[in-house]
Amino acid sequence: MSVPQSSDHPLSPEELAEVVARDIPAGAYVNLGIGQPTLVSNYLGPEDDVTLHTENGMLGMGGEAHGDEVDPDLINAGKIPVVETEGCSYFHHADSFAMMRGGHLDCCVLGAFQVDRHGNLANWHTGKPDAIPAVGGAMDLATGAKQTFVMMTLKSKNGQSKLVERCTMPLTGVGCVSRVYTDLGVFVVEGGRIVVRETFGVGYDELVEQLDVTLTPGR
Amino acid sequence: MSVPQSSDHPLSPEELAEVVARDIPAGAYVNLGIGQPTLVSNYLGPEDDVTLHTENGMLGMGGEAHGDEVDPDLINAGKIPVVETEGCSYFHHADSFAMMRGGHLDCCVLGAFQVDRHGNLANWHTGKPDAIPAVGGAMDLATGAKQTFVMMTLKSKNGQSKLVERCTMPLTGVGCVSRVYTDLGVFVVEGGRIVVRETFGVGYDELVEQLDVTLTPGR
Amino acid sequence: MLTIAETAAAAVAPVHDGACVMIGGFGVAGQPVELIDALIDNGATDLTVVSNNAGNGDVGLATLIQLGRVRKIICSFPRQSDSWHFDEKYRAGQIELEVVPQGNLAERIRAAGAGIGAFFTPTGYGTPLAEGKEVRKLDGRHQVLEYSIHADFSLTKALRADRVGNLVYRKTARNFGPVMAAAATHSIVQVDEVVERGALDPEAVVTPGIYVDTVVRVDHPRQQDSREEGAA
Amino acid sequence: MLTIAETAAAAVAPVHDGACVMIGGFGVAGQPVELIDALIDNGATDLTVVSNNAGNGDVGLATLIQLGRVRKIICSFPRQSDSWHFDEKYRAGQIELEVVPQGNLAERIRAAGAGIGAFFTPTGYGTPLAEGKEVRKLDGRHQVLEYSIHADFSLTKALRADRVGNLVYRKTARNFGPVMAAAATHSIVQVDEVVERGALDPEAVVTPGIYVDTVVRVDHPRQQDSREEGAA
Repeated sequence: MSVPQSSDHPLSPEELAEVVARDIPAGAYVNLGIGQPTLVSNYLGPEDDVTLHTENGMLGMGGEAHGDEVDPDLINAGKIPVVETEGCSYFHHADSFAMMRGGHLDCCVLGAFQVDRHGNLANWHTGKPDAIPAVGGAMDLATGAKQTFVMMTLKSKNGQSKLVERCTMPLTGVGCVSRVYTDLGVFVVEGGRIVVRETFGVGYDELVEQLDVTLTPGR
Repeated sequence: MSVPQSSDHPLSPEELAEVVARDIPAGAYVNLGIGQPTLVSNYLGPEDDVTLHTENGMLGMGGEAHGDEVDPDLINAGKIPVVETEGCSYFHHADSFAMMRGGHLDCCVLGAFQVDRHGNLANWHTGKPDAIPAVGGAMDLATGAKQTFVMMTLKSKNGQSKLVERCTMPLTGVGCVSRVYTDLGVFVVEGGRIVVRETFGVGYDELVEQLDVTLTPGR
Repeated sequence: MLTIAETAAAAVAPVHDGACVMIGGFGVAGQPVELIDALIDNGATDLTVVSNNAGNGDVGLATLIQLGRVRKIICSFPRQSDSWHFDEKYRAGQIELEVVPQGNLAERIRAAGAGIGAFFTPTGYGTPLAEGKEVRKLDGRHQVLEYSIHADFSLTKALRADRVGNLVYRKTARNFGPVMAAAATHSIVQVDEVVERGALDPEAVVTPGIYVDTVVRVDHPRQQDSREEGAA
Repeated sequence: MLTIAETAAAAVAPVHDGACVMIGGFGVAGQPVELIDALIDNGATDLTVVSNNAGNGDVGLATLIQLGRVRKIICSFPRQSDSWHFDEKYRAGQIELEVVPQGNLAERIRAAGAGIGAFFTPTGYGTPLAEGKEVRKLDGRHQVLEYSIHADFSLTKALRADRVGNLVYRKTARNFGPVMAAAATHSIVQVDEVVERGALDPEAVVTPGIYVDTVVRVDHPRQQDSREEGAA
């Protein structure tokens, strides 16, 4: 029951993206959220045979477009120009979200403000009274995919743990998160517990001390 | 308030089909039910610019296919081989019924067992206890189109009026019929009344005597 | 991930006793004849079948029913001039029947694939087919609550698949194929042809490969003439 | 019946005060820039707008909002780095906002076109956006009742129309176009090109002409770069 420390330093976003990419099964259909999760695509090779979905109406999305490839009619959910892959297809917004909401995506990777030990996710709204709410596709993604992975820094800018006993910010989805990938470790959320799979640049005991949330050592 | 007798004889199905066709506005999208209503298409010319819908997934359906034109992948709702028209399109069953159910068809023409003065329609089930129920698309058609026309013989084989005070057979749709075209006259159903627009081969007074349902003379 | 099966028998091998199986086709168009034949040979029994009709003549679904392998059928138009096997089982109380208006059937199947548990729609209101169902007045009309229909397997037919399972259909043979493939946990599709990745126009793909689990090529598919009449 | 309008101004002329108007596009892709500009010139006010965003910069929908012509907006992602006109009106209490998860938005629009009054779906359950809404447990999951969204008009963009109004789109510019055209009483579509009847492949038509009321050809459509960031 000792938790391996897999790295002598906290992982960079790129290194973490590689860890996430390794955990995506070959042949999977995946949606990568805007921001950090997008990096995961850099570590998916043709041999992984992973198909990317973008909720604005495409399956088989390729990488970011450059130079002459840029086509304003071909963008991802972050409104970044992308390219096609062979075997891609287009569909309208309702069909695209039906694909997500109907449970057909194997996995989505999202950023987060908070995740709690019940797998609840908060990633759309800080809850500040003057904030203008804007949700986009976050709730559909969190609820629709077979598995929802979160990818984030473990602590907020002011040093607070984003893994919490119970989310205090407005929820995006209930009980939807199964794994949390952070710069300091990988966490499996199951049965109301946060199980630490591995740590990066910090030992398990030290991590337990730093965080104000109950952790369980994993295999 | 005298009702015109437009013909000296009861209309044949073909003659009646022509009357129905004349009442379909130019440019309309129309679904013609299986059986007698199909005849209406013979009296719609290119100048009418009427587009036919078939619920098994096609808009812009053409006439019956003959000889080499017959293609088992191109059939109408009655499973009769048909041909394409220029500008036709194909779609799947849910999209096809969404088109009908969403109120996009201007008109559908259906056969009937009974129609009552509230516009209720019975055309799918005789109500006999040993009959095996089979509804097909009848309920979707009756309820979905902007206007539902009925085309039938006015009397059943044993001489009973199929226009009734209240349907005794199981309903297909509630308050959905707006006009009834029969061999003996054309009826407009509105506000709980059956208004006689014209008669064929019988005078208005005679018709009133023959039928056990309250009629109102129309303009 | 897509499996390209060598034979129809291999394609339907996972279908097990007690499964709910959707079968595509409207009349002869889009009917996956070879997959149904393989299902007859497969032996799975106690099936729930979701299909527009309840079989015709002495072939395909009619045979499956004749053999007593279908516990329940959910369809819009079971009764036809040559649906004698279904008629016999039904009158003998040996098959359960749920008759569904065709548009409700298509939409309930679509709902299952789209993450919709139930929906309100006007079709059927005030008729025997809505008896006992929840009704609500929405947009000024009475609407009936209808539930999604999931399946364990779907057997459908398409014209062409590419190597990632994208499908295109042919004319009115498209019918129930796309919604059934999406509503089934395991979708099995027979196609006339398998083409290379990239050979289908991305703008014209009808069923994206994500909905397809097994594809099998059937070289010279038969069209089983069902000689139906007056049927919708 | 299809009208082919000579100008964008003529195409949007029927839009009246108090109308509910859907506006297609996701980012720059599929945004009907010239129709929105024509709507600005048209003068209609007290509008309800249904759109994925609430406008960017000082152009298009943002201008319409700045001019005080929008009473209410129904969208998934109003707040962006350059949505200052919306932000200002919203903070001043001069515009009503209904935030809808993007998938619910698309499905509610689809429902309106498909004759579905309301549907149950898991998205949003347990979140502030489902507060006060009816919840039911279906298929083992909590699902929220969501209502269809109809519109009086839709302004969308497609690549090509034929003379009967059949439409094809281009890549991810398809987005909300097909469902909005079907959900509006009067759909208005700008296209790059109008082709003859029969020039579009019937298997590849995305929006059948029955959903299209007015088409206008815009020769060199602009793409209004909205410089959005971190927005879904």
